[in-house]
Amino acid sequence: MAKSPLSAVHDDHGGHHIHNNSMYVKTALTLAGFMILTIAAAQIDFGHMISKQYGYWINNLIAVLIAVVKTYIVVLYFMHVKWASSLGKLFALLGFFFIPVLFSVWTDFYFRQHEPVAHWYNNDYVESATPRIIGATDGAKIAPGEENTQNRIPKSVW
Amino acid sequence: MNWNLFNYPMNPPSASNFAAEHDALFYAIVGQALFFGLLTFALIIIFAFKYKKGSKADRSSPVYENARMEFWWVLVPTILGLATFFWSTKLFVDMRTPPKDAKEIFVVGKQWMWHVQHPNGVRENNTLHVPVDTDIKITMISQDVIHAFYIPAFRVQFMTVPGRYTQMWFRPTQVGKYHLFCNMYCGTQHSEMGGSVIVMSKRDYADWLMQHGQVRENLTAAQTGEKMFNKIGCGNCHGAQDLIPRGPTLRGLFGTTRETGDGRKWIADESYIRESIMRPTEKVTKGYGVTMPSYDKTFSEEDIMNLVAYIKSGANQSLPTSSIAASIPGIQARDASGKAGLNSNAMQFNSDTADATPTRRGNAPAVGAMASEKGDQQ
Amino acid sequence: MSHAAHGDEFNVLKFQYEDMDQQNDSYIVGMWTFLVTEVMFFGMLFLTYSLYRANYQNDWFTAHEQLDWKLGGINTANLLFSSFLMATAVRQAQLKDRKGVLLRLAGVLACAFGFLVIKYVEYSGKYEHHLFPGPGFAPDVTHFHGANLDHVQLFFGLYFAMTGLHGVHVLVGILVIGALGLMWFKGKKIVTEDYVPTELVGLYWHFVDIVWIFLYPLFYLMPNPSVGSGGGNH
Amino acid sequence: MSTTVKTEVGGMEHFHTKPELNYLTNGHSIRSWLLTEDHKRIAMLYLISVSFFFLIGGLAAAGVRYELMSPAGNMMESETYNKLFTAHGAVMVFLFLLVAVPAVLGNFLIPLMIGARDLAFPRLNLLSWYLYMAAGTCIMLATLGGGVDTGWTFYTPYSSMYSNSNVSLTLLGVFLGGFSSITTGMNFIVTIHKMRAPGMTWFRLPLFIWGHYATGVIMLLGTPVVAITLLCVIFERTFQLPIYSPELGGDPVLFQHMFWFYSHPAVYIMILPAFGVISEIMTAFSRKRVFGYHMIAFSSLAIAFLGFLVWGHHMFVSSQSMYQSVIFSLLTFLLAVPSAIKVWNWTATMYKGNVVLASPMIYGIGFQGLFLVGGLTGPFLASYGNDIHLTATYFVVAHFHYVMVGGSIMGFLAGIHFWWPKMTGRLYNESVAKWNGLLVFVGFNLTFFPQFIVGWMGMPRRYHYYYFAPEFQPYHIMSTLGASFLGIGFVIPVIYMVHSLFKGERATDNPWNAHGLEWNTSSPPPTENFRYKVIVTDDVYDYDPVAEHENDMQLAGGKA
Repeated sequence: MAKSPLSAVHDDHGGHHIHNNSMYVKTALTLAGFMILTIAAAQIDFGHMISKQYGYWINNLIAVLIAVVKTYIVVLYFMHVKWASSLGKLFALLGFFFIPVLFSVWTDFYFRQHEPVAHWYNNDYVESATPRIIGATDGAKIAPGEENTQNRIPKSVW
Repeated sequence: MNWNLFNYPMNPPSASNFAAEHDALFYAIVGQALFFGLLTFALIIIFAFKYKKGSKADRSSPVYENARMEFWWVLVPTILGLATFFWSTKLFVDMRTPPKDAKEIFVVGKQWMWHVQHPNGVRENNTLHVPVDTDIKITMISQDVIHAFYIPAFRVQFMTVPGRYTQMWFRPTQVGKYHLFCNMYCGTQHSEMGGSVIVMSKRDYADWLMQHGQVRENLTAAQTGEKMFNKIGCGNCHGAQDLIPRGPTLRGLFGTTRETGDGRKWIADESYIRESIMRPTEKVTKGYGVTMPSYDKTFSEEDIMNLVAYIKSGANQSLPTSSIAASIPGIQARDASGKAGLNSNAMQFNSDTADATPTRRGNAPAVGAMASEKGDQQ
Repeated sequence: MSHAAHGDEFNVLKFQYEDMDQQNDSYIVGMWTFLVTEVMFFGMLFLTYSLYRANYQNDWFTAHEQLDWKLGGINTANLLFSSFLMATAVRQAQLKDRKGVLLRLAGVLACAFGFLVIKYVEYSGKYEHHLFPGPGFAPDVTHFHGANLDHVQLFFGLYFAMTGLHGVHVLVGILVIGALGLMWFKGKKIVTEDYVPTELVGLYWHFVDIVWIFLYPLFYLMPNPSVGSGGGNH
Repeated sequence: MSTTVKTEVGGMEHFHTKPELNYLTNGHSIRSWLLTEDHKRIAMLYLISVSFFFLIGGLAAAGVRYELMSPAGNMMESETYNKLFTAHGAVMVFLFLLVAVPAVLGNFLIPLMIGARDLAFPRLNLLSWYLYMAAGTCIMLATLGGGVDTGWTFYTPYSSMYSNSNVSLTLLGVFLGGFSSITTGMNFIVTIHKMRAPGMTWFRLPLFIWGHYATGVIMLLGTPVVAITLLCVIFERTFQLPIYSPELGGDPVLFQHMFWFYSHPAVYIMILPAFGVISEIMTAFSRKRVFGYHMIAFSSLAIAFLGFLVWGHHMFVSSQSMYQSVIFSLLTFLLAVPSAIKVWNWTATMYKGNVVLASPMIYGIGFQGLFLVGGLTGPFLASYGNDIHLTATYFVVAHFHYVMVGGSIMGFLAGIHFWWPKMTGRLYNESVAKWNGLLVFVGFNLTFFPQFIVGWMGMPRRYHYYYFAPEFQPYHIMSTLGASFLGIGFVIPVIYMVHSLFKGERATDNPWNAHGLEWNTSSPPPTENFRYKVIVTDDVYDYDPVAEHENDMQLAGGKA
């Protein structure tokens, strides 16, 4: 498409450039590279090389970090935020800025385990060796609205 | 006009250790609010009339911005707010940290009643008998929706959440009868999910436990738990000693540190035990395999509380050979003679729930709340 | 700055705006404000996901083995490629290259349909294995290595909620891209005169891609929390 | 009064309505109303629908109040009572408070105040009204076709697994209403950013605009969270997709986190626009520039931002982590500061002003009095130690009614009275309006002040019966008595407002002699808002009380 006479011309108004196709190709290739990296990183157990207990968090961290970088690239290049006005940049950031605010809910679930009150939050971190015996798998689940309130949790067997 | 209509108290009775400080805090904030509220509103009214259009007030050199003044407007409420915050937080931390030797009472909330179980096994619905001047820790759970256990006279309230124990504590200071409410909307008969809290002298409380126990059932929570323990055959795997390879002994388990296979450590508290019964695959003690089935769907919350109480009571004793005497004086003696009770009907507790089944009814106020309240008059 | 030079601009300029710059800026900022709401929309689900997963790491790992990371990977590549096509479609719109735009939009649509077809294959597989939560949830126990089936159900609850909502966004995207393509096909001035409408659709489509960028590793590529076992995929 | 430079515009005539037509008379067919893209007409549509839902919510409230006069209930069963208070809460919150001021006054005035011809996205604006009506229809269908009994907070697991009333339909309504709110917020933000007339800099914006800007930010960031949260509950009920189910290991308290993450900021969606209205009225009727313009403007933004960080104070006893509670308690105290700034700045605005006690000012002063009480009872609930006793009692009920009814509805009434001549071109009966303002103020206090006392005594909210606690009764009787006055106080304005439409005196362009762009166009404005190009040259609120006072004195002297 470089043969188009307009391809190198900068549009004056609003600061919107018309970019070379190569920019889009490079961006897409980078993203594809990161995609392969994510899959590859998931095959390798980084964490347990470092810590036997909580090592898998390293893998999680890597996966999320790669996703963040990919997002960053998409937002900057495909969504043209790199060339946007400061107002556009502000609003592009706003949502991503507020995600941490939303995630502050985590503090509650983190702190609960340090309470004098019995806690809910725990990592279940076990070796699953034998199949679990299923006493009552939810066959008898009561649909909302079908039956009200009584015996949601089965009574004792005695 | 019948002025008797207004012959009512303007504040709730103060009957717990928290009440005094709570009320002091409350009235301190009332003072602040009155001061600022009256001051500001008076100023609004004064300005409105003094500077009314056409009045002869002095209007020279009006002020539109005054950074110094606004600085004070920011500073003063901030300081007052912070002072209140520190005070209330101190009170709150007290409220959230039960003393170690508090007497533990179990409460299960369900639509629409409160089950209360005293440590010696005496149970009651929608009433709570407590001895005066004794630290009481309430361990609560809900069997269905979220409720809130609220005793206005004690200034304490906490929600009961399904799937998780919550706790609160207080020390009653005044003998008397007080309201007990459910304060989290929980369905049709929410307003009648409650009854009363009866604070008795220690002596009366011991007597009440005796009488009540004879009428209802004479098993402690731990004893009921023991009975269940034997009936299910927990001891088949969790023997008196670590001889059987399938499960660790539960003797002296409570309060110790448990290590799971991956090297993580847990304190064996109530929650740990509950979780181990409900989801046994999650924290398998080091050296043991995953063999225990889950009792998630088979036990009611009351059952689990009993089991927990049993395992807890064996913290310093051998299991499962002896029944455990409750710690309350006056009960111990009877326990020895009441051993035959071990064979009595263990469904007692569940039959309690049966007659409390909420049914649709007209406007007549006669649900479990009132009925049991009347029955438990001192 | 004035666009009065363009004779047919009046057809495109809405009456409330002074000029095209104001209109275009408003559109772009408006689209971004919409995307902000979308970020928060999915943010809440990601939060729920992270809390539960942290809690039930092991059960969820077992549950995630039911998902086919290869199919998910194909979809990831698929969306990435469609995103690339969309970006170049916007470029062609800037160049007022009608044919180029139409070609690329058709490509995007094909990718989107492909995505949904793969999703359908995955969903029907789950449904056949009774992995859809609710009363019909009756998975083959032997596949789950003793994991707590309640937590497995929770996993599939969130899996269907999150990928389902993403799927709905893809569907909406198909509609919007289809409408845009139709306008280009008919040569409507509102799209041909200015590239911004195409850019707006592009922004939306890139956002759909971004959501999947997170969904893919979180659902399909979990690391194994168990000690000593290898990587995340079996 | 020279706020604008009026320039006749050449070449734009085809936008203009004919000189004798205004936005009300420019097209009379039903279609011209229902398919209108004119922000002023949409505002009027909103006004009508909002008033209708206010009536419904008010009727439900009346039922609740009369039922509570007797401790054992003599009118209805508990189930009906629960459905009534849920209907009251859901309709009032989602169909009235969240939309009343922003969608009616904001829609009407934002373009007028910044000198634009319309909002940035008129069609989206219309869509938002339709979404709102769809939401209203869903909630009405659910309420009338059996009712909902979860309370407007829809706490799980009661709403997701136990209630067998029309929860899903109601939640769908709230979900749609959320999107209506989002589109309104988007429109406001983009309009305020991009559509300001030349010369209308950020610090020449009226404070009404600042309030609505902050509101828009909250709508944008908060609403989607609650929308998806409620959608999850719908999933859980209809497809049984477990999200919050405690039986499967889900956490019901997470729902409360997500719900209040929006619903606390939502309180500011209700109150910030009302703050804007009061800022306008205080300055217009004190004939004096508002005191501390910048402080009020920034405090709006501060409230919008801090409002997102305090949701946990609704959950002090919900078994959330106590460390988290401490943080929330602290942040809540900090949040009290910007609100305090506003009230004192308004008070200081009157100082050395030239106060005109017209009816909007009466409502405005009423707002200040009620909001003061509402605001000052906030610290009781922000302090954890106190809240543990007071939460979910009538103390809370009284507190948020003081803020929402005393704040939002008084602000709404004040604003409607202030801009009614501009909206309709008619004047209502001023003296009736003034006395009614007083009636509402007194009736309101009589209704809700006793509730503080009864709440402090431990009366839980959402209780149908309280025969076991007869000491609560006198307060409920007082409250019901006050509610009757309050109800009358809300009906009377409808009567004289509607009356003014037909019999009212014609209003001049600027009947209050107020400053601001909206007063520079005709009453009612033409469809394109201004018949000339607007260029702003003067500062906002350039009143001169001293000169006006001297002028008054001279006039008085001349007469004497």
